[in-house]
Amino acid sequence: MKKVLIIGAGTAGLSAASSLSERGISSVLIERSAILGGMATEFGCKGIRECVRCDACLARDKVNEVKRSELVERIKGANISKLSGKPGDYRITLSGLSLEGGKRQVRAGAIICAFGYEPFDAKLDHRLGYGLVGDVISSIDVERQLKATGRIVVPSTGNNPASVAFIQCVGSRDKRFKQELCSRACCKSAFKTSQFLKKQDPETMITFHYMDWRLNDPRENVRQWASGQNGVELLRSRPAEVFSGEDHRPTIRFAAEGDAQVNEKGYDLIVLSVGIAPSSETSRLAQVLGTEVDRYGFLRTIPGDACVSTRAGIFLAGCCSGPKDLVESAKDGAVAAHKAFQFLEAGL
Amino acid sequence: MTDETSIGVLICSWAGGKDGAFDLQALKDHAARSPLVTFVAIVDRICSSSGQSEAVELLKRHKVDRFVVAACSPGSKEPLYRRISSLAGLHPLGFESANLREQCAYVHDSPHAAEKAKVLIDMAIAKADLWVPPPYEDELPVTRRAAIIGDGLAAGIAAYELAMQGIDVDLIMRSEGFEWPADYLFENRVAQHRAEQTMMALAIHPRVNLVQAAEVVGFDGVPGSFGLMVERYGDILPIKCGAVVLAPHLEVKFKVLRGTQVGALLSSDLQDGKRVVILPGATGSGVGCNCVSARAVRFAQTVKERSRDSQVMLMGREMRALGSCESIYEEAQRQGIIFTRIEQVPVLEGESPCTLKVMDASLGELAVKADTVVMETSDAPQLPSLSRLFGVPMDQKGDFLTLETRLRSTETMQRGVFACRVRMGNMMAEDLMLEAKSAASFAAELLTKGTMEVGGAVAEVEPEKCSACLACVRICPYGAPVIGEAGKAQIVMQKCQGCGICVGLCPSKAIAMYGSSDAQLRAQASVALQGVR
Amino acid sequence: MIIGEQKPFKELCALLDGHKEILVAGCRSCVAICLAGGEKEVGVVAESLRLYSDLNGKEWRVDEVTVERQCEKEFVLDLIERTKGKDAVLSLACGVGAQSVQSLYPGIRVLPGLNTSNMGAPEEQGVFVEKCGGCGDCVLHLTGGICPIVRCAKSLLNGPCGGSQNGKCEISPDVPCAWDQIYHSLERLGRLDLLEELIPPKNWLPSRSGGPRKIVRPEAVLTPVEKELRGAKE
Amino acid sequence: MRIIGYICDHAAYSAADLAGQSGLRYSSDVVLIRLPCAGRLDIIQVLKAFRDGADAVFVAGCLEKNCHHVYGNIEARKRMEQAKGILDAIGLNGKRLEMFNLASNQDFKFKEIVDMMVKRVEELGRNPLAVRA
Repeated sequence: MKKVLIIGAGTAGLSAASSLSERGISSVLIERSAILGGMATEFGCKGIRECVRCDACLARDKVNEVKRSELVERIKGANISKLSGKPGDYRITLSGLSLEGGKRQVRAGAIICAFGYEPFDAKLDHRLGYGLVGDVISSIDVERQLKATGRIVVPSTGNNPASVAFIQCVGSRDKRFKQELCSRACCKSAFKTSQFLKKQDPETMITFHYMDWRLNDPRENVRQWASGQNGVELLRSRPAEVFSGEDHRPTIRFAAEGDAQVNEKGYDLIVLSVGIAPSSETSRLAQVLGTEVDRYGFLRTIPGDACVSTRAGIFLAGCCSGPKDLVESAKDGAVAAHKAFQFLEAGL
Repeated sequence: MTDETSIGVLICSWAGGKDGAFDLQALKDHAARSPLVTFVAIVDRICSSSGQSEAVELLKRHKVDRFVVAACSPGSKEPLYRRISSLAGLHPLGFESANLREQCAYVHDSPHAAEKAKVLIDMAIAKADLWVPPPYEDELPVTRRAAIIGDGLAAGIAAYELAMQGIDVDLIMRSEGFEWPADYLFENRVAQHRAEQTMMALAIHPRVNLVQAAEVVGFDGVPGSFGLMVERYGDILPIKCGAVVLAPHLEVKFKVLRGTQVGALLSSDLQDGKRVVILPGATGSGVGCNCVSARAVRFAQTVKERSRDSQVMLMGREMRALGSCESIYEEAQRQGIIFTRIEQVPVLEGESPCTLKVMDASLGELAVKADTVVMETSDAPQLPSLSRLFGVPMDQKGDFLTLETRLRSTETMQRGVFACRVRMGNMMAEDLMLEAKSAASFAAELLTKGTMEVGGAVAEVEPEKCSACLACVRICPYGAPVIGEAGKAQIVMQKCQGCGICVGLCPSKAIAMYGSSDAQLRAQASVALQGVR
Repeated sequence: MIIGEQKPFKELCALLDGHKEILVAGCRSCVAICLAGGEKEVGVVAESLRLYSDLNGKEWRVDEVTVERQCEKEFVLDLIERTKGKDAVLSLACGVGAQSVQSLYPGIRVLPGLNTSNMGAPEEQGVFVEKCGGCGDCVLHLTGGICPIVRCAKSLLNGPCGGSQNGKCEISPDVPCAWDQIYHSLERLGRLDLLEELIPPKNWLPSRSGGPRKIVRPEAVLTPVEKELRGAKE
Repeated sequence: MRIIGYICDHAAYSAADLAGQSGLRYSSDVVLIRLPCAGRLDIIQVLKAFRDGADAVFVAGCLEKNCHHVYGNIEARKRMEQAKGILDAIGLNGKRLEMFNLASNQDFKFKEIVDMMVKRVEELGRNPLAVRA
């Protein structure tokens, strides 16, 4: 049965589909929502004239690539409800309102899970004031603003912010919320967003409250960039609280490294860089598919065997198996496709 | 109009969108008035299977040699139009499209849309009239063999992945044997074990031909059938392949600045030098800032585990442990490994034991006593020579420059040549392995298919006009133009990716392009501007 | 090769004022390579002139052509049809080309579209640097293959002047000192001893001061008999 | 009014398609011509379009450093800068020609570009050659 079922049409799933179709293998791409592209379709380009490699546009390029392929059947508004059969000949029951009679059976030799992640819900960390204090928004809100309008503004005024603070590692490296891992993509996203802000208005003052700089691309250097800009401040601190200051601006209470004082500082806009949390579908799908979940709540990969799950014929790509950025997800998708192909061809 | 051309026009019944932004019949009548057109037809949903057969049938019946398809965007439908063209017995690229949906019906209000649709269809007809059949080979055979170049883990993994897919592999190594995965620092120990097993399996895999103690000295041929010249014990060995994977070995070394040698450091009976400080490499490690890498943490852990009463300290500005490497960092903290955040490169005073003068980020100036000081370094010595030989440029930090813009991050500007970048993510062995698998996967795509598409919208030199000025040779991102034996430029079709940069640049107007010739672009603009002046 | 650059567009328009039937003529040789007068530049200039004429009611009719080498009679003679009815040829070749067109078409005014600058080489795509002064008395064998006549601002023949600073010429920090380069070149060649050889005051007679230069290669020149046997070509 | 937009087959074409799919509206006076890459375009084409009466011409390519063909967009920009100089010298305002860079997911930016060029023609007035006819 030389057909692969791919769960999720985000960057990883699309990349897997396009890679399989290059090898002449047909696939069925299942997407829960009504559009292809996944989370990245909500991300905005952070370049003005020059690209800053935020990779947000690449998901759209992948959608185009998959739409061109005649070997990829795309089913939107559907989900997996049951799995039977055996590795090499799985039978999958799909359900969804878009399907005739709400159900459909698909046969596939292998399955690639690429159902992605959910951004950490910043409301869970009450102290940071998300949803409570005005002009405190999440990095996902910033992305949506950028995608829709090409600008980043203060929600309450609609103007360019004169000062912006980024609070990093919201829902990352944090045991309180069972989010122990580094989310891998948020340093990059905050860095690129601030590059955009500086291009949008060079007068914008930017402050980062961060723990460690961890850009995926070791060639990039935030410190070097910051030292070449006016008004970019890097504070190693984990803010204690965000509240509405006397001037009604969002204000951060924090202690910075090398400074025993507790400080309070107000900004026009505070961006919470939210981490990558396991999709709420993870445990249900793990149960349906018979694969394991690791202690961080992501699907488990076999160590040293990227993209291979604990069950034969089921492969993992993208953030469903742990935090990744867009480029890594795409790379993962191609490798998962490769593994699925090997499995179908040689029964590995 | 040239005498031989005959153009058919197919208008999709949905071209005006679901609401029908314009009257298709009026559009049809308009197109039919063009003297260039043999027939015009409205096809019921051209992308449906019945629509496709109807289109093929119409093209055959009217015996046209090219057609215009007025429908939705060729961005997603081009492969479909190609198939219609092929099935009708025409050149697979023998059509022009008028994007009546995305560029007209969806973006303009009704009366304007109807007028604009006429313009778009006229432009497509004018362009189709000037279409010249390009050289095109849909399925040019590719030598189904891969050459992997490099000594280390990445090369081994890439070779294994391809071999397991049934592809014959030549693994060309400088060394006499493998650099075993024991040299590498893994995030996960099970992974290390598996990698070791893979490397052992590789050595006896029937599809893997190990070419040891060898150096690649020459690279020629064209994408699809490359030729490598490999020097081995003074002999030159030719190797043919359809894909090349460049996977140079990344040497990670902990260079001793003071005290015990690294070997002794890792032995279980560390007598002296119990106070160990590990510094990030100031240069050469590839890390943008002075970061403590996950690799250095792994190294620190090994020292600590071998000699439990040693005091191990890692110094650096940041702790770089992306994703799941966070757990290594935590584990190390539990083991009592000390992390010191320093602002500047420390000053070393005295021999072993020595004093490190450091500027701690929170505590200010500190003097740290140490018996042993090591510095993390990494280097990929083979990378520059591979870069030169294969024409894959290097970036400023000494890694391969790949086509990141296409989300296929191990593809290079040289078609059929794939490169593993050595410094990605955490730069742990796992990252290297993923990079190798990705490169192998793209190479496998090409080799599994066994054929490649060549030609189509490519550039071509008119030799009698060429001044051999080298402008095209210097500008082409893909290295397609060369000065041929006749002393004139010629474009290697297999390498040309059809960007047309050389066409726009050539000072002698000696380069023409199929699919977007000067005449075609000119005709489109003229039609669009008809009646304006 | 010969390096030239286009005159500013306004100057071209001024040159052509009063003419009606214009032929823009390019050359596929040196000036094409230095991106000043190849077929593409001819196209750009011709189209710009047409646009200018249309906008300003000049009623110019601009035709365009590019020949293999405008300095060669045989190629220029091919223009005979294209020059018919023209009252001006705007030559985008070097001064040599422009003159050969004028000599073959004495009834048409030939206007120079380029300023012919020097003899040089492309340093990189789009950058052309003067390399040879055409002095007629070459000393490159003594100077490590670097011409002191054009590459030294003062054309000094026996070492640098006091203005040589850290390998740069005093006229500009972007200009390398030729004598510094000569020294290093000879050092690489292991022939620093050549610096001791005094280059005597130069004989400028073979240079421009002796009037237009002419080089005759007797073995290549057709003898009167040969010319007679080939028959009259002109 | 007639504006010609030369758009590259990658980011620009894709953004234009997305603009259509998102239902953004722009002036039907703008006609798009697809190029394999912005780097394909040369100055002569642009000059000829103006001579045919185009009120404005724009070129849209991928963002710099994100060109599908590595640096075709930068080549295009250099050429368009040169062309703007020529237009100024001719007496046809160089502002009638503009080069833009955008990403494939920027449908709104594509509309902004088109709207901006339309507005520019309104400010500068029509191409004198077009009006004369």
